Amino acid sequence: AEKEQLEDGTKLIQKDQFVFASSGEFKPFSFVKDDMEVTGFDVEVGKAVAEKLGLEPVPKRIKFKGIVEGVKTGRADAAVASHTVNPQRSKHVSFTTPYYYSGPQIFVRPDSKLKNIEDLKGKEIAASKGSTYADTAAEYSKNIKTYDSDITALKALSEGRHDAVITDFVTGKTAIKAGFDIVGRQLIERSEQSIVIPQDNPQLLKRVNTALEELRQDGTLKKLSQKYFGEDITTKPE
Amino acid sequence: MPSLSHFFETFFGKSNVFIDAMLLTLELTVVSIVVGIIIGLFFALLKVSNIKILGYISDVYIYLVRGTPLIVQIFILYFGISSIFLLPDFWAASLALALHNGAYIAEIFRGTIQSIEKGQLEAGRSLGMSPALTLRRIILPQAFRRALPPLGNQFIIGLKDSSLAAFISMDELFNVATTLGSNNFDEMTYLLIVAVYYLILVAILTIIVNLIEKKLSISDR
Amino acid sequence: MPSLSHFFETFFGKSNVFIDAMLLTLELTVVSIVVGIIIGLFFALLKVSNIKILGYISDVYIYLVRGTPLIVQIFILYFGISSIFLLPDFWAASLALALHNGAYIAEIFRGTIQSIEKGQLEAGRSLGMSPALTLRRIILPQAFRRALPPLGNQFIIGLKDSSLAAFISMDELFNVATTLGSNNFDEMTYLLIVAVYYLILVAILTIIVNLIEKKLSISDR
Amino acid sequence: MEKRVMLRIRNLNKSFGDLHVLKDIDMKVLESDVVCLIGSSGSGKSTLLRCLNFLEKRDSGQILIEGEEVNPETQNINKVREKVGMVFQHFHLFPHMTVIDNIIEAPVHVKKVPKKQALAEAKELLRKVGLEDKADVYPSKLSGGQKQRVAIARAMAMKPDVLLFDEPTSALDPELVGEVLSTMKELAEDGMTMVVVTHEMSFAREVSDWIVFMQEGRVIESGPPEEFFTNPKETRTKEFLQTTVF
Amino acid sequence: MEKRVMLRIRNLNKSFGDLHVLKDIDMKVLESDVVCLIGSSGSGKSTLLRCLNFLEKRDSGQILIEGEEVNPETQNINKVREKVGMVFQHFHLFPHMTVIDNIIEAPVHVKKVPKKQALAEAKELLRKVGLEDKADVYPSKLSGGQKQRVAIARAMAMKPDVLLFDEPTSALDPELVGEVLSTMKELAEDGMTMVVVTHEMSFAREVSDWIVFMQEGRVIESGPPEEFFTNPKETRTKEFLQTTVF
Ligand SMILES: Nc1ncnc2c1ncn2[C@@H]1O[C@H](COP(=O)(O)OP(=O)(O)OP(=O)(O)O)[C@@H](O)[C@H]1O
Ligand SMILES: Nc1ncnc2c1ncn2[C@@H]1O[C@H](COP(=O)(O)OP(=O)(O)OP(=O)(O)O)[C@@H](O)[C@H]1O
Ligand SMILES: [Mg+2]
Ligand SMILES: [Mg+2]
Repeated sequence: AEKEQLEDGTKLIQKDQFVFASSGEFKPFSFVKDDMEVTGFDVEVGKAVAEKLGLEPVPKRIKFKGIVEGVKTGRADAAVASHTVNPQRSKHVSFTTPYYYSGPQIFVRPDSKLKNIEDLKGKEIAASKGSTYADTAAEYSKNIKTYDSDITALKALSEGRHDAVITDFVTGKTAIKAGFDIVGRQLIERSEQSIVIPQDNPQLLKRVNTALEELRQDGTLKKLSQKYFGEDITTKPE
Repeated sequence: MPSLSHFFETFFGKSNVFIDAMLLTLELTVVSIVVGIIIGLFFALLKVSNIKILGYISDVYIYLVRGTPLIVQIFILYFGISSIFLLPDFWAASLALALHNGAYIAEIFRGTIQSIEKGQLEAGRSLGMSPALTLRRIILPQAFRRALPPLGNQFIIGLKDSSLAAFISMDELFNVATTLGSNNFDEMTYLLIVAVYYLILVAILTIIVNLIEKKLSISDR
Repeated sequence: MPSLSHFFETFFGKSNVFIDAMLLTLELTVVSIVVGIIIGLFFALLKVSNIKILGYISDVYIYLVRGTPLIVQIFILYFGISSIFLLPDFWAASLALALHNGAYIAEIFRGTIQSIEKGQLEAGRSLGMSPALTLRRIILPQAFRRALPPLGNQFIIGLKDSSLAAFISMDELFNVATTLGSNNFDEMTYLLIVAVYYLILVAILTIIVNLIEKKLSISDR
Repeated sequence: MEKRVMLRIRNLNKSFGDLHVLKDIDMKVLESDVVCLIGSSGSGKSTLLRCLNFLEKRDSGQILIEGEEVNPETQNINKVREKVGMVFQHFHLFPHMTVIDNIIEAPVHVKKVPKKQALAEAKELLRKVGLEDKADVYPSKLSGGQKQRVAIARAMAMKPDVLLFDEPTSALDPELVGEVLSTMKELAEDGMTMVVVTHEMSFAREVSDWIVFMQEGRVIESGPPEEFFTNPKETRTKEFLQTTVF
Repeated sequence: MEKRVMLRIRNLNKSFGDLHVLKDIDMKVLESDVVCLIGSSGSGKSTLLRCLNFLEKRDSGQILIEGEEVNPETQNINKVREKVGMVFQHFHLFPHMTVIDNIIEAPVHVKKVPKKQALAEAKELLRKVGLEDKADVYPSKLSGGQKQRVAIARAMAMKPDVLLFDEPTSALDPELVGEVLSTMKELAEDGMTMVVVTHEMSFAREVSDWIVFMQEGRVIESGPPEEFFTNPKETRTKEFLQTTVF
């Protein structure tokens, strides 16, 4: 599909807009308000990037499974959707510098004896489809179930299905706050989350990286992190 | 299961969101059926054209659509269409659904066109009308009439199928239910609400289809 | 669009994963159709029972299923079933699909049971057979035979519909495609591969259904 | 020796909605008699037969079989039906079963006759109706006359006290009528009690012991065949016999 | 004055697969003549008529209209068809159009006659066939005889040089045959050239100028009706006339 090309070689769907995708089903990173308007940490980061680029921010919801294909085929200029960087994915898309650092955590029902990764062996683990958490889980058990969203996976867990869910620690925390009957156990590893840009758009990648750097410098990222998580997850943990 | 009072509270409290979503559901359905009728007519004409190769093309299209799940088609078509030309979301989604409906509608038209007795064609031809003119003025108007009830049923099927457009970023009824539902950690309530919307829409459409059927069978007497 | 060589590399390279997924797709389909036949038979019998209230119950069930999209039903049933009793995932998914198939199968059986001429019932009754015995020995065996071709078609539809079990954690073909695909950021290749699997399965099943139809029409002579 | 009364009907009435189809029917059938029911189309012959077999519910009146009143509301209707067999105009053989399975179906599943014995009896019945070579054939392979003879054997297999026939030959090609009528004659000679609705006047005249003539839901006249055919009392009977081809 | 030759057929052959249906047909039709084609069922009458209107493709032979050879491969077949009208056994009116719309359909859309003029002419034709009051009625509301008269008006609306009829009355109830035949007689009197396949021998005798008798795909005999009916030359013709009820 033909996009509009700016003078510096940046390609955009609309020349004065930055269309960025998120799922809207990944609280608090992206979720909808009651009027279906999407918001959340990812979305606000996307909006901040758009402002630095001098473009109108146009957030767009695509179900998680379709986001990357949507970016690749030109349904969005970028995905600001908590995508974890990994080398295999890098073959198909470009990643910006990380805009936050996170990690998968084990969640179980309160009565579970399961504590850490050693206990996962042979257990039934659920994760959201297409996330790297499903891969993480696969390292510890062969019995993996996947759902369309993390929330659905956690919901199934709290209703008595599966032995554990591996998902982002922030997501789990939010679900517990919402009354899900689950508890968090071991934090497994650290991961980097980045904005996804199609490979044929190097100029946009460069400009978004610059924008992110500016947002790091002027404290915007940190401020957003505090607002949503009460802590700063945007700087690399040691 | 949610309590009844909670259900009704949400049902009426969020009704503006649901009504918007319902309108989008209807728009998707209408557009995808109308475009599907054009596509279906085209492939039905290929099939009845007496030119074998065109008939095969039609067969292949119908086999591809009938041989794969709609959800697979939607993903492939939506992204496939995008990589060829950049349609706005609504039109890309509608076109994906229309390509699906088109195969079923092609079968409907093929059937009703072939159900028109040969004498009608011969009568037109014997009056000096060209094949194209006979098709347009004599065969198709009759085939269309007979296709109305099955097209009505396809509309109902298309309405339900449009729920899968949720996966390609259309905020129709099902998408609203899962999105709002998962954000409020309350999917069941929202799913039950949209189920009620679908039930009402399908009931109304079923009544309309039955009326059309009745009217046609009376005027055929 | 992926290159052809990349497509075939993935197709054959990952074939063990796809074949496992295909087997799960087939298992889901077979179980949901078999259970659907039991459910469908039950509601068809309610409908032809001459007891009005039972007929209404059957009507309501069929209306609820035919009036809502399968994806909505799957979400509601899967979580609804879970909140009542905890079936293993596979059985919960199969039951959700079976409740959907059951409504369509009920309509098939209702039709074929009512197509058995009244004289068969009267002949059985006049020989001193009870209504239940006549149903079991005389009516149902004939109704079943006539139901075979439409049941075959429902099997094909059920096969395609089983793709929606992807959303309730079944690793069938479509789920594998989107999971592996989005993991590798390469959905299109994987979607096209499973489309090929579905096309082959549907083609084989279509041939089988046609054979059954032919055989029945010969032995009816 | 006086013959026993096998079937007794008293004051039978039956309506379909507003249509009064059977009006105060009184009738009796003696043991091993052949009673022919005749009358023009719509006079209620089939309905009467179906009431005797309880395929239709009567509105009022009594039906007594071997002196005992039969009441489908209080008695096991299936037990009663075992005593009264029925042969239909359109045979209604079970198409999914072979000829022999058609015949043993009810004995085995209703009367619980051991299968071996049922098979032996069925073969004997098939021999009687001249179809022993068709035992393992499906009904679709039989001619109409053969089908009707199997239907008769099927009804006989339950050893009924009375056999009812509703126009058993009127769905047959003319050249096949004879074989069914001669099977019925043999049954009559063996002493079977039969009630036959028929338009075959020569059969009625030759085989029956008693004729019942119905019109518009009433029994107009009844009597032994010689008297009925040669010297009918009622003008309506005369009219009917005049318009009927023998 | 010698009459012009309107239609000339030379050496026409036609097969359906292995079945040789028309064999070396030679025939001519003079201007304003009525030619009746008769012969037993399957002799090829309909096929001949359909070849004349190019609804079937001939295998070999020539068809000349007003002296000019017509070849559907090289000429615009639709132009040719405007000269040759056809009336079918089963009418084939267009059910989705009113009577008057049926009639003006071809003039307006093929000949591009202005709609106003076409309507006026159609009304005149309806008056001729006695159906002026049915102009705005749909065909489903007409009797068979009325339908066929509308079909004749529809064919006439294209002002053809020749009108072909394929058993125009054999799908009609007997009491409706007369009205169609009398409409055809009037056409003949007006000087219309007509080729009529018919089993109505009295019509053939009374109205036609020339009879053609076919058997097994060949023209066996032809001649003026008086001669043909009273003094046929061929034995096969005699046999056919003997078995035919007049
Ligand atoms: N199930 C029914 N519902 C309503 N009316 C019925 C029903 N069965 C029979 N009738 C009517 O009852 C009347 C008697 O019918 P019946 O079949 O007993 O006549 P019949 O003497 O057997 O005639 P035929 O010689 O034509 O078989 C007829 O008017 C018929 O239309
Ligand atoms: N489309 C066709 N395909 C194959 N055979 C055909 C076709 N049309 C006609 N025939 C055969 O050609 C022969 C001549 O048929 P045709 O209809 O011309 O006879 P006909 O003289 O009009 O008879 P009828 O008086 O019954 O109308 C018949 O044997 C017929 O079966
Ligand atoms: Mg009767
Ligand atoms: Mg003919």
